[in-house]
Amino acid sequence: MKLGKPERMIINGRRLDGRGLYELRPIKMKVGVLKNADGSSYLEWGGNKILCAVHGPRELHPKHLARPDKAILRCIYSMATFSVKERKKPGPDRRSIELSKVIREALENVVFLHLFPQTVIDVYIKVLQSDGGTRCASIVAASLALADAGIPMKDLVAACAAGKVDGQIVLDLFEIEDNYGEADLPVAIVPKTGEIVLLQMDGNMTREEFEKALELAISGALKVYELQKKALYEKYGASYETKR
Amino acid sequence: MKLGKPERMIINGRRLDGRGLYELRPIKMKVGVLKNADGSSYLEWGGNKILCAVHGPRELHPKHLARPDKAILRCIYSMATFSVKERKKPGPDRRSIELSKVIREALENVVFLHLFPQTVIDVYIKVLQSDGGTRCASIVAASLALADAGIPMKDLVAACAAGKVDGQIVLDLFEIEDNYGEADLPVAIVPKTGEIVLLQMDGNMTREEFEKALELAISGALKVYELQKKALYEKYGASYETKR
Amino acid sequence: MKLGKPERMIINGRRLDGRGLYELRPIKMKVGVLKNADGSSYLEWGGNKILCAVHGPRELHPKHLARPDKAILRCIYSMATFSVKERKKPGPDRRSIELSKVIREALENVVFLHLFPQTVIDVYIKVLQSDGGTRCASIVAASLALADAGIPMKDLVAACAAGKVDGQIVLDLFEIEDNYGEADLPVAIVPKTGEIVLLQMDGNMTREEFEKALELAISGALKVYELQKKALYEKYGASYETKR
Amino acid sequence: MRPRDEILANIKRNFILEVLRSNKRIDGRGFNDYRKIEVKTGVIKKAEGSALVRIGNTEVLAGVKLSIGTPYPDTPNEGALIVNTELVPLASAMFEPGPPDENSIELARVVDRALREGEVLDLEKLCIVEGEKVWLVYVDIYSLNYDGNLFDACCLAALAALLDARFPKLEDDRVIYEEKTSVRLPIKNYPLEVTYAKIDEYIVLDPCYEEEEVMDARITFGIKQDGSICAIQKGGRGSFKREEILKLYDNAVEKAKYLRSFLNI
Amino acid sequence: MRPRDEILANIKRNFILEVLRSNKRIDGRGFNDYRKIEVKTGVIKKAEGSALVRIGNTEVLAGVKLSIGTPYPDTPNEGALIVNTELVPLASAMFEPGPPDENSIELARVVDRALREGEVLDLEKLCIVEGEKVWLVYVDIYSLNYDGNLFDACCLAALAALLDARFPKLEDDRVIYEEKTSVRLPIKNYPLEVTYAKIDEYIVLDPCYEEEEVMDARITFGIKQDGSICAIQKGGRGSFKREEILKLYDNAVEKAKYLRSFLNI
Amino acid sequence: MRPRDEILANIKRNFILEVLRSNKRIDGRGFNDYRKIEVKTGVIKKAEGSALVRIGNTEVLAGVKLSIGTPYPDTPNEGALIVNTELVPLASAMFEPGPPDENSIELARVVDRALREGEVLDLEKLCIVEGEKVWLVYVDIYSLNYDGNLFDACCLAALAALLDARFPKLEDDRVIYEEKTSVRLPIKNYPLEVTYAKIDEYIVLDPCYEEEEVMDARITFGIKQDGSICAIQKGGRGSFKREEILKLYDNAVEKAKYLRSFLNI
Repeated sequence: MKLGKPERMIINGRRLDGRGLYELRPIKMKVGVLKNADGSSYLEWGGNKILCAVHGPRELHPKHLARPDKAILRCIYSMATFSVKERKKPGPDRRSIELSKVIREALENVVFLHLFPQTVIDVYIKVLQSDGGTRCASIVAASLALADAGIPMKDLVAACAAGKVDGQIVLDLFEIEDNYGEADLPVAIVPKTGEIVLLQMDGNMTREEFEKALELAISGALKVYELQKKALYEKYGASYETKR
Repeated sequence: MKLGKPERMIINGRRLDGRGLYELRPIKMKVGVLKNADGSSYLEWGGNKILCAVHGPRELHPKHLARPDKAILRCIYSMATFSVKERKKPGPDRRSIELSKVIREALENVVFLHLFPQTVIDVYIKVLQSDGGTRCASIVAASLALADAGIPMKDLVAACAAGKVDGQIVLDLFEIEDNYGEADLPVAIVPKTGEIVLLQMDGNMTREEFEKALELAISGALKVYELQKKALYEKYGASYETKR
Repeated sequence: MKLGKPERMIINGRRLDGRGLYELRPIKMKVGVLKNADGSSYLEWGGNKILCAVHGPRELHPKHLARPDKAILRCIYSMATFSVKERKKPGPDRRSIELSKVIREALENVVFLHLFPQTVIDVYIKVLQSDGGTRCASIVAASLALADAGIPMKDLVAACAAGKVDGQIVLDLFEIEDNYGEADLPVAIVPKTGEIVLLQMDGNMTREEFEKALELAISGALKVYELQKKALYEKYGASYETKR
Repeated sequence: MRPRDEILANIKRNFILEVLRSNKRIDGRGFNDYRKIEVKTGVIKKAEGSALVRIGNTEVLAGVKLSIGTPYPDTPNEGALIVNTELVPLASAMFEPGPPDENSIELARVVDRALREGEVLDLEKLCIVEGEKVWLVYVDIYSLNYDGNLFDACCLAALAALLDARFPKLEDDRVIYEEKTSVRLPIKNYPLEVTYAKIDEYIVLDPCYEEEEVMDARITFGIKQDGSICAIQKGGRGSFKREEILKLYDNAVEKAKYLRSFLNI
Repeated sequence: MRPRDEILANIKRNFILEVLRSNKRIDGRGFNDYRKIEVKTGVIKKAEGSALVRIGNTEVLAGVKLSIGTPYPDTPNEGALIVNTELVPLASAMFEPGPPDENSIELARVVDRALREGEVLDLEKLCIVEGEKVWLVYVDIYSLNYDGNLFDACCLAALAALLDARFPKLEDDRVIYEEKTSVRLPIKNYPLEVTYAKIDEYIVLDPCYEEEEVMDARITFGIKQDGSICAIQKGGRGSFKREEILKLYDNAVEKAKYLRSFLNI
Repeated sequence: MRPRDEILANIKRNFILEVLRSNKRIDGRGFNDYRKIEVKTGVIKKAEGSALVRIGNTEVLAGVKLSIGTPYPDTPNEGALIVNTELVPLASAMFEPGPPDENSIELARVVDRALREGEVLDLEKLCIVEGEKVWLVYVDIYSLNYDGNLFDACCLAALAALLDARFPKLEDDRVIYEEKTSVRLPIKNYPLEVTYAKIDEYIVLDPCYEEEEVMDARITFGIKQDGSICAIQKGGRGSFKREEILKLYDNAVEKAKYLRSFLNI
C-alpha cells in the first residue's frame, strides 16, 4: 500500500498528463548557456529542468591521479534542494553517487579520451527541477555540453526510458508513473552504432514486456537524438559536423 | 517574541552590568602565557576569557600549499564547550568558520608576510568563556600573541564593538545586550593609520545611529590599543619597540 | 541498577555457561583461510568468531608516510553489524579506534619491522560474532595471520583476559560476565619472554584480586599459545619453525 | 601559487588599475554602475517560490521550500527562515565539489544576515500551533555562473523568490505540495545587499570577477526600504577609511532602491 | 596508473582474450559456467539469520538483524528492508578502509534493488501497529574474499540469510534477541542476480577477478522464480547490443534457477 | 620521518638514557617524583564547575556542564557522565586541528574509564524522573600546554571540576544556568590516574614531553581512595614485566594519595 497512488494511471489509452502510450514529453534543448564553462547545456524535458557544465580538458591535481595515456572523465550528478516535492537535504547521497557513475560510464564510451592524456574533463549536472527520468535527461544534456566544449566524440549519447504502468508498456515515464508504476527501464545508446551504453531496470516485467520496452526506449532515444543534433545545429550550424 | 529578554536594558543611563553607555568593561591582558607556543596571550574582557597561541613561522605541509613569495596565515577560532550557557557541541560550526576568516583577514593587514616565504603562521584562538564581543577580544588577543612570537607587524590590531540597546548607542556590548539588543557593530582598526580592517554589523540602525556607533567603536578600540601596548611593555619593556 | 543483570553469575563454583572458574572456553583456530590475503586466520573462541587478514609488506601511498628505517604496521579492528545483539551501526567508533591502537602496539613488539623499510603491513580484523573478550581473541588471530604471511616475528603474541565476577576471580569472561561482572583484565604476552605487551583493566579490584587475576590471565594466555602453535603446525608442519 | 601565476596576477592587477586611473572600468562601466540586471520569478514550479537573477554574467537561482517543524524553545510562537547558498562547480572552474569552504559559508551567512536582521519575514505569522508547529522557510540559492558579486545577486534572488512564494495547501498537518494556495509569505521588509570592491585607492560598485580577483577589500551593506542598515560585512585583507564607509553607506541606500525597482514592489 | 602498469594491463587482457578465442576461460570453465558454489546458513548465531556463500574463491557473509522502528509516512502499514554491503579490506588488497566508494555503493544498491523490486519480503506482514511500529529488516553483507562477481554472491547470500532468519521474541515492545522464535520472515519471492562480463566480443557468465579487471562491460539481471525480471544494471564503459541483452536475459532465467537450487526451495 | 629526524631522535634518546643511568632525569627530578602540581578551581563561571591543573608545564582545563536528558534504556534510574578531551592545537606544535586522532581518543577513553569505573558519581542520584528525565554531566577537558603526562593531569582536572560543580537551578524542567544552587554533585569516589613511562629498563613517574617522545612503553593506573584499582592502560610498543606492574601498582596507590592532597578532600 502506498499513500497517494492514483487509482488508475492510464484511462482510455491516455496517460495522466494526456500523452499517448508511446509519446515523448515536450523537450527543449540549448547549448552554450553558461559563460564560464568550456561547454554547457540546458534541457527541459517534461517537468525536468537540467543544467550541465563541462570544464576541461584541464590539468588534474593531485598529479598522481592523472593517466599518462588518456584523460580522466569525472561526472557529478546532483539535485537542487528545491527540485523535488519535499526539500532534499543538500550534499551527495547514495543515489546520486550511483547515477554519477552510470552516467559517466555511458559518456566514456563515446569521448575520445586518448586525445587528452594527463588531463581531466569534469561534467557537472545539476537537476534544477525533477519530474521522472532525470538520468536519461542528464545524459542527453551532458553529451550536448561535451559537444559544446568541442571535445571530440564518436557520437552523441542519446537516452530515453520506457516502463510499465497499469500493466502497459509506455514510453518516457513522468514522476507519478515513475513513483507508482510497475517498472522503469532507462536506456542510453550510441545512435550511430546502436550500442547500448546505459541500461538499468527496476520493477517487474515479463520477458515479452521487457523486449517491447527495450525496443520502445531505443526508439525514444533515437527521437531525442534528432533533437540533440538540431540543438547543436542551431548554435554551430553546418560547421558542427566538421568540428566533430 | 524572545523568551528571557529583559524588559529594559538601560535604566537611568546605567546598563544592566552597571556601566555607563560609553564605558568599556574591565580588560586584562597578558602575553607569553603558554610555554610551547612561539607566542601566546591570555585576555579577560568582561566575562570573556580568551587564550591565543601562535605557532610559526614554520614549514608548511603539504608543500604545494606554500607560497613562494610570502607566508600563509592560518587562523582557527573555536569555543570551549563550557564557554557558553548551554554546552556547545565540540567541533567547528559555520559561525566559527566565518569568524576565523574575518579575524585572519584583519590580521593579514598588519603582518609582514613577505618576510617569511614558504612558511605558515598558525594562530589558534580558544574562547574559554564567552560574554559577548568574542571576535573583537579574539583579534586583540591574536595580535598580542603575534607580537609575542616576534613576528614583525606594521602595528597591532585593536578592536571594539559598539551597538544599539534600548534605542541608545552604547559601547562594548556584553552578552545580554548582544542577545537582546537591536544592533551590534564590531570594528577592528590599525591604530597608527586609522584603517578599518574588520567591520561587521547585524541588527538595525539608522544612518545617524550608525555614524555615531562607528565613531564610538573606534574610540573604544583606541583605548584597547593602549592596554595592548601596556601588556607588551610589561613583558618586553622598552625593547619591544625595537623588536617590532 | 542495570536491567537484564542476572541475580547470580556463579552458582556452586560453576559459571552460567557451565565452566569452572579457571576454565577457558573452547577455542578453534585455523590459518590460511583467505585466498587473497598474504596471511589470514579464523578463530572461534567461545561465541567469538574472528577473521583476520594481513596484506603486506607492500608499498605505502602516499610515500611521505613511509619510514626509511622500518615498516609501518597498521591495524584496523572492526565489528560486523550483526556481531552483537542489537545491530551495530557500520563504520568506526571510538571504541574500535582505541582497540585498533592497543592491538597494533602489542603486535609491534614482536614483528621485525626493520626488515621491511619503506613498506606497510596492514592487519585487518573483523569480528563476525562477539561474545566478550574480542580484543584478546583479535590479537591471537592477528599474530597467527602475521605468521601465516611469513612475516618474521620474535614470537607470537598470546592473550587472555581474567576478571572478577560475583566477587570471584575468573578466567576468560564471556559476554554476560563482561557486561555485568565487576572487572575485566585483558592481557597479552610474548610467551617466550614473559613480557606483557597489552594490559588494560576496567572495573574494580583490590591489590590481591589484581595480582591473582594477572597471574590467571597469563596462565590462560600460555594455554592459548599452545593452541596457536598447534594451528600453525597443522598448516606448516615442522617447517614453520624454520620459516620463522 | 607558482611564481608564474604570481607574475600573471600582478600583470592583471596593473592592467585593471591603469584603466581605473583613467576613470573607467575594464568592462566600460562607471565606478558607481551596476551591470545589467535581470530578475525572473516562478522558474521552478516544484519550489514554493523561485527566482533567477542575472547581474551581468553572474547568474544565481534561488528556490523557496516550505515544511512544517517545531519552533526553537526560546521563540515558541515563531517560524524560522533558513538560508543556504552553494557555490556549485557548474558556476566556475574554480569552485570545487565537496563540503562548503569558508567563502561559501561566509556568503551564505551574510545573505542570511541581511534577510534575518532585516526582518524580511514576520516570523510570528509562520506559527501554526504555539510551541508545537511552525512553518520552516528554506531558501536555497545556487550560483550558476560566477562573474563576481554573488552577495548582491544571491540576496536579490532570495528576496525575489520569497516574494514569489505561495503557501502550499495544508491538510490535517500534511503539506500538499502539489496544490499551491494563493497566500503569500508574510513579507515585512525588503532588505537587499549592495557590494563594493576596493582596488588600491579606487572603490567600485558591483565588482566583476576580474575585479574581485585583484581587489584589496570588499564591503557589503544590507539596506532596508527605509534606508536603515541591517548588515555589513567587510572582506579581504585590505582596509577602509571611516569616511569611505559613511560615503558608501549613503550610496548603498540609493543603489538598494535601484535594485528594489527590479522587484515591482 | 604508471606506464608500466598500463603495459601489464594490456598483456593480461591479451592473454585472457587469446584463451577466450580458443573457446576457453583462464580457469578452464566454459563461457556459460558458474564456478563451484557453496551456501552455508546459520553461521552467525547472534544474527537473526545468516549465510556464508562461496562462488569459487569469492566469499561473502550476510547477516540479518531485526529491530523495531516507525514506518515511512507514505507506507504506514509496511515494514522495511535495508540492505548494505561493505567491501571489507580483508577481501582484497585493493579495497581501502574508509567510507564506501562508488563501486561499493553501486553493489549495495543493485543487490538492494533486486531484493526490493523482486519483493522478496511481504512488507505488510512486518507491520506491528499501523503507522507506529513495524519490523525493520537489516541485511548486511561483507565481502570476505574477492575473486569477482560480488553481485551474484551478495544477492544469493542475502536471500539465503533471509530464508534462514527467525523472528526474535517480542515482549511488551522489547525485542528479546536471546530468544529466537520458530517464525520465519514473510518471504514472498526468490529474486537472484546473474552477472555476465563482456570482454571484446566475448560474453562470459560469473566473471572471476582477472576477467573483471580486463572486461569492457558488465551486466547483471535480477530474476524472480517465475522468470520475470526485477532489476538490471549495466556497468563499465563498454556496450551491449540489443540482441545480446535479450539472449542473456533468457540465459539468466536458467542460471537463476540453477542458483536457487542451492537454497533448497 | 626523514633520515635526519631519525638520527636526531636517536641522539635525544641516548642523551635521556645517559642521564637516567646516572640515576637522574633531564629536569633534575628523581624517578619517582611528580613535577610541581597546581590545581585552581572555579576559573570558568559559565561552567557548572571548572578546574585548571598544571603538572610542571603541562596545563589542562576541565569544565563541567549539566543538562537534562533521557536515561539509557537499560539504566532507567541513572544519570550519565560523559567525558571528552581534546588535544587543542594551542597546546603543542604537534597537535593538528581536525577530528580527534587515535591518541586523543585513547586519552579521552582512559580518563573516562577511570572516572566511570571508579564510580566517581552516584549516578542514581542524578535521576529526576525514572525512565524519563535525568541529569547528564559533561566533563570537557582541553589541553592548553602539552609537556607530557596528559592522563594524570586530565583526570585530576576532571575530578577537581566535578568537585567544584554546583547544580544550576531547575524550574519546571528548564535549567536556569544563570543561577547556581549550593548543591554539589553526588560524588561517591575519588579516582585518579597515575602514569609511568618505561625507557629501556628505567621506569619513571609522570613523564615529561621529552621522555614520552623516547619512551618504549607507558602505563596508567586508575586508583580509588581505598587503594583499589579501577582502570589500567598500557601504551606503546614496549612491554612490562609482571613484577614491574605489581610494584608500580603499589607505588601508584601512594602517588594517587599524594595527588588527592591537592583537592582538599
